[in-house]
Amino acid sequence: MTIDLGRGLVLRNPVMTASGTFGYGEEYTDFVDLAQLGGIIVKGTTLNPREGNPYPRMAETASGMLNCVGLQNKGVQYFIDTIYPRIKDFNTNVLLNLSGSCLDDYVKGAEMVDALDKIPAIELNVSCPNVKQGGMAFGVTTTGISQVVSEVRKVYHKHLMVKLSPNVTNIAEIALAAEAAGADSVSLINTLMGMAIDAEKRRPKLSVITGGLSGACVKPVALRMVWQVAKAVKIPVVGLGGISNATDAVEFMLAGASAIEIGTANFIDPAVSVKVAEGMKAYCERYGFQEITELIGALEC
Amino acid sequence: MTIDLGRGLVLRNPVMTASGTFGYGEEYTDFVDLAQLGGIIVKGTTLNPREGNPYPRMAETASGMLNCVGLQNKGVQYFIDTIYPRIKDFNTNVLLNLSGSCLDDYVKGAEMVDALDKIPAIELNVSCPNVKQGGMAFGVTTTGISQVVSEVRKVYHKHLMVKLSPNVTNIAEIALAAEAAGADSVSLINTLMGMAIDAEKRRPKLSVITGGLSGACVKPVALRMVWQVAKAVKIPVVGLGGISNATDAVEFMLAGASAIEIGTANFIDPAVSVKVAEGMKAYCERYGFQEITELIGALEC
Amino acid sequence: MKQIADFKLVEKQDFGRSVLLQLRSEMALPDIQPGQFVQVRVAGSPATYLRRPISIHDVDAKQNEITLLVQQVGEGTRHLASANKGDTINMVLPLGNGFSLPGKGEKVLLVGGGIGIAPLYYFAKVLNGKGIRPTLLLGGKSQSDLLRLEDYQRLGETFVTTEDGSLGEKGFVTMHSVWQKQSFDKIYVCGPKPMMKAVAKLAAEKDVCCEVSLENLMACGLGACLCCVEDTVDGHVCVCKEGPVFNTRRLKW
Amino acid sequence: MKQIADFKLVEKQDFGRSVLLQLRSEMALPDIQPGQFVQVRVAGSPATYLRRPISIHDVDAKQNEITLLVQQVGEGTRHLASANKGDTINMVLPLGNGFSLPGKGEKVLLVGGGIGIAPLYYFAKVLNGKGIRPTLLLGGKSQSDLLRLEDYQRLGETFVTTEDGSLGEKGFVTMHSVWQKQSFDKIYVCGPKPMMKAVAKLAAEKDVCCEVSLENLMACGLGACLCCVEDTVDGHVCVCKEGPVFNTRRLKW
Ligand SMILES: Cc1cc2nc3c(=O)[nH]c(=O)nc-3n(C[C@H](O)[C@H](O)[C@H](O)COP(=O)(O)OP(=O)(O)OC[C@H]3O[C@@H](n4cnc5c(N)ncnc54)[C@H](O)[C@@H]3O)c2cc1C
Ligand SMILES: Cc1cc2nc3c(=O)[nH]c(=O)nc-3n(C[C@H](O)[C@H](O)[C@H](O)COP(=O)(O)OP(=O)(O)OC[C@H]3O[C@@H](n4cnc5c(N)ncnc54)[C@H](O)[C@@H]3O)c2cc1C
Ligand SMILES: Cc1cc2nc3c(=O)[nH]c(=O)nc-3n(C[C@H](O)[C@H](O)[C@H](O)COP(=O)(O)O)c2cc1C
Ligand SMILES: Cc1cc2nc3c(=O)[nH]c(=O)nc-3n(C[C@H](O)[C@H](O)[C@H](O)COP(=O)(O)O)c2cc1C
Ligand code: FES
Ligand code: FES
Repeated sequence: MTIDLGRGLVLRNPVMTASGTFGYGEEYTDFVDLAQLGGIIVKGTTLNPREGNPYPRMAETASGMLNCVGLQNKGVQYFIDTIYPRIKDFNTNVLLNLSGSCLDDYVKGAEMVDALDKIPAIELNVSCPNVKQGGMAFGVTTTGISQVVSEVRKVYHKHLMVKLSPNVTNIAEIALAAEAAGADSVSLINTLMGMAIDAEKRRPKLSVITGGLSGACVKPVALRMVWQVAKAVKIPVVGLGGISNATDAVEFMLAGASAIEIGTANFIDPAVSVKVAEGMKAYCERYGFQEITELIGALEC
Repeated sequence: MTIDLGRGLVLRNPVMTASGTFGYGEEYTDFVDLAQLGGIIVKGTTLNPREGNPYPRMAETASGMLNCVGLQNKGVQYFIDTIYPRIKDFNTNVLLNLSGSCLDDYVKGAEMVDALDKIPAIELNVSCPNVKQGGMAFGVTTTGISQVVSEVRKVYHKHLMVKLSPNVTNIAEIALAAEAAGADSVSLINTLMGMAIDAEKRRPKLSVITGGLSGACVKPVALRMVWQVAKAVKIPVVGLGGISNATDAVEFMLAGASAIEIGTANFIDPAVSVKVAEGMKAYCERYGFQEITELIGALEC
Repeated sequence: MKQIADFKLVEKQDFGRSVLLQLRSEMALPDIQPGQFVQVRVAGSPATYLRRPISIHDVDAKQNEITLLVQQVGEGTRHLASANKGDTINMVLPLGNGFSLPGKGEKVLLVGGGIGIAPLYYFAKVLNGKGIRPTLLLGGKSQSDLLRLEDYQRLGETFVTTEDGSLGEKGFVTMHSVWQKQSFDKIYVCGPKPMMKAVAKLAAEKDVCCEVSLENLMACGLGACLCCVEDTVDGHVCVCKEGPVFNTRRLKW
Repeated sequence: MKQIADFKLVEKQDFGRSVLLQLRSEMALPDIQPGQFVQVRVAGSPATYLRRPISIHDVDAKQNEITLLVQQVGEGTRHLASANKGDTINMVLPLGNGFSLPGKGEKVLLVGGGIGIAPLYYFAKVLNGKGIRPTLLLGGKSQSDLLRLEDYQRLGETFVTTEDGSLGEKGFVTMHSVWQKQSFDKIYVCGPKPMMKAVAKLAAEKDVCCEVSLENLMACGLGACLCCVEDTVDGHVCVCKEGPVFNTRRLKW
């Protein structure tokens, strides 16, 4: 089931957990043996601490949810001092999801994370739709993404995964720009920008009006984008967006993903990630695939 | 409940049925008294007949569906000769949804429809994602939309509603371009581009691989875009995307829509459109709104 | 005239993978032709956003009752099969066009495969009412696929094939000896597409008029969405509206 | 240690708008503190994508049983309330931190409003087990909101207010005469936010330590998503993990 994503990032199976939905992994150890996962991606982290957005931060939608957490976190230094020592010896890949509100934040943060032995990769979040200048500006234009990826590339020497925003006209173009600027892989999709209204109160359901849509409802859009990007780029693609079971995960692999992430589904079944890994293995056995890599892009069109 | 959308398009209530989901109205007369609706928007029509895409054309998704009908229709002339006489005396507004694969098709089609007394408006579909060059190119750039809207404006003298694609980075920008080019109103959203895969067969579920996502799952995205566009433009906004009941419809009005359309929900409950109209009226009575127009943009942020 | 109506599940018979659902309406039933279908709303099944098309298996107009024969293949049909007596099930009906009635004295063969036998029951009953006793040829993978066999036998001479030979002749319906022994003026088929195509071919060879009932994926069921199209000599036509029953001459098979 | 477990509905009591669900697990229950909650999966409810947080109303460790008191407010709780005996309900438990136990000999008041009385039942029972008989002050809109009143009365002296005066003193809990007549060392509150704020204010005036149980909207229930935060003197903290019970001194109310 091994997947080599390049530049030292090797997963024992294609299943990772998505940033912001799995805490620091510690929240799930009663339900999940982390050694059964390809990796976990910890909470979105920024150079400086952030209090995030006011409550309420979530609203349920048809087969999904909106959130506007707004990157609440205690900053990279706190992560290094307090959290890293607790989680660095997890028997799985621990990736850090790095976000920023200006170029400098990204570069300084990446530099600091580069020094952490047990973090094999950064997932660069250029796509969080919840924060003013929360990277969104970088993620939606080719020039923006080129700039932030190439600057981070200069200081970060391990695997650099760039997480793409789906809120764009042409996702393949953005992915190509990330690749050209030195990304080792791209992951997609982050949340779709959405909104919810309480008709009785005539108020938005979220404190900051709009938020990010995730969960099963976004799967068709995510799958389409993964397929478009995988056709366009040569670097590995990590697929996510609404994956709730092994069949969903296989679909993303067939569309061209080399690995997948599970997000919102962790809330519904805290043990879903290991079940997906097991189910993907069973799928391969059922259809006689020797290696999980045989699934990648195996869609017959 | 009357809504005046300008340039002669007056609806007796804000509820219309969305193009491609209500046939020519005739398919629903056993369930719906058309006189209870603000209007119906007939199937996407192109200058020349189109066979559409091969079967299979639809796939169910979480709280939604994908379709790739691909604008199957018998062309504007057939509409004029055969369908128009049958439906022109419906006691409601009958709008024609006009699509094209090149500028000329739009202009010629609009010219022909301009001559039809009982069609008070065209909904210009610049956003169908299913056809090679099927308008997608016009709908996703400001220059594309400016061009097609201003050319059609020259020959079309009644209400020109422009239907926007959600598959763009900045929907407000596109709407502003449509407004500047002479649109009388904008309607949004058309379908989100998506994809579905049959993991067992390792094949796409749709004949042309990708299709348009609609239904309850897209509501949060649609609501957000209506809100963004309503803040940006001065012309009326017609909101749609996942509306399944009166509460949903009220939410779109609060976000800034002057009228709404109901699409996929017609498949689930063929009588839903009149129920929504009744429910909106009941909402106004419950909260003491004298005019339905008081709801437009009444969201308290 | 089509209607949307709530039905109450008054009787349910379990056949393992399939169930028979007897449903009663408060409203008077509209006129129903054999071969027409309903669109069922599967409430409480999150994966089932759209209605499900199901053939009308039997009609009792006096009791306002409709019977469906449903095979469990996915979440929607599984959920339907788990309905309890007394549950309410919403349906839109009747949809599509039924089988065309044979002429006086014509010899009629009804061929059903798997769950495709469903619409043939009501059709055979209506034929009986018109004084026509059809011949039935029903096929399945094995014995357990042949539901309500005795009831079908009452409506006409009934032949059976099973792929594993557990009942009737072993093999596919097209291999049954009845084709050698008898000839027919009209053949009506419902079942898996490959089976319908094989029967259609046989019928064409024998120059016999053949109607098939298609099961294309549907969204609206009303001819509004154009999702369910079949390629015909007249181009793409809606199976839900112009079908589900088609004369095979019209199809581009 | 938290677990995900299937429970069987073994007993159900209907109180109109609310229901009591007695649920039994095959697995041994983990240790449960009063004030902790479960995340319930509402299967077969299309509008209910996420789990629903519900307080633990009672525990019978010997029988592996947990009781929930659920008020129907939306589709999820309506669906839960319509569960039948024998149905399987999946829960993640136990979540959050419970009420802090009072010191020896401390005089304790439990204040519950509406469905907020739910967690106080198990809390009062545990207190009884420790030899503490709490005073209870329960409020509702009217008599029918005061569920299981006799059971509560068995666990401690119980006072009642109703807004319409149909039972106990008329008005809100903060207006009850017991506040004039008795004094307490510790006050625990669960109910609608305005009511909790009013009690917290009263407690602060009297300089009495006060704990409240918050019901912020939740997604994960595990401290992973940061959706359920409350503003505290330490910034935004997760109600599901650091709460749901908070000492009011910590809150920015
Ligand atoms: C006119 C018509 C009449 C029908 N009559 C009957 C009947 O009398 N009894 C009966 O049991 N079934 C009948 N069907 C088929 C029935 O509609 C499907 O089995 C059902 O929709 C599947 O729903 P599901 O949620 O259980 O499965 P899904 O989860 O939607 O699908 C499960 C699997 O079944 C396949 N499938 C789904 N729908 C169809 C279909 N329409 N045709 C072929 N494959 C399909 C899917 O591709 C998938 O592989 C009829 C279909 C049509 C169009
Ligand atoms: C820690 C905790 C313990 C709880 N204990 C209980 C309990 O013991 N018994 C009980 O009946 N309920 C309890 N609740 C509240 C319960 O979780 C909600 O009523 C339920 O989630 C509503 O789901 P629904 O699908 O029925 O309603 P929805 O359709 O989701 O919502 C209906 C309405 O209720 C509001 N609502 C939803 N969730 C909450 C919430 N958490 N707080 C306030 N308003 C809400 C919505 O905004 C909406 O207006 C508890 C909540 C928390 C966080
Ligand atoms: C509550 C919540 C918080 C999230 N926080 C982050 C974050 O900090 N950084 C990030 O890159 N993505 C974040 N995401 C996005 C997810 O990682 C993922 O891209 C998205 O939810 C789509 O996947 P899903 O549908 O499987 O959840 C968050 C999502 C949710 C639901
Ligand atoms: C089967 C189908 C066919 C459609 N055909 C058209 C069309 O011809 N022209 C058009 O502008 N939109 C078309 N649409 C898009 C709808 O009009 C509508 O914009 C979209 O479905 C979102 O609304 P909904 O979620 O309420 O369905 C079609 C949608 C569906 C589901
Ligand atoms: S299912 Fe919509 S046209 Fe046939
Ligand atoms: S609900 Fe996710 S952190 Fe509390």
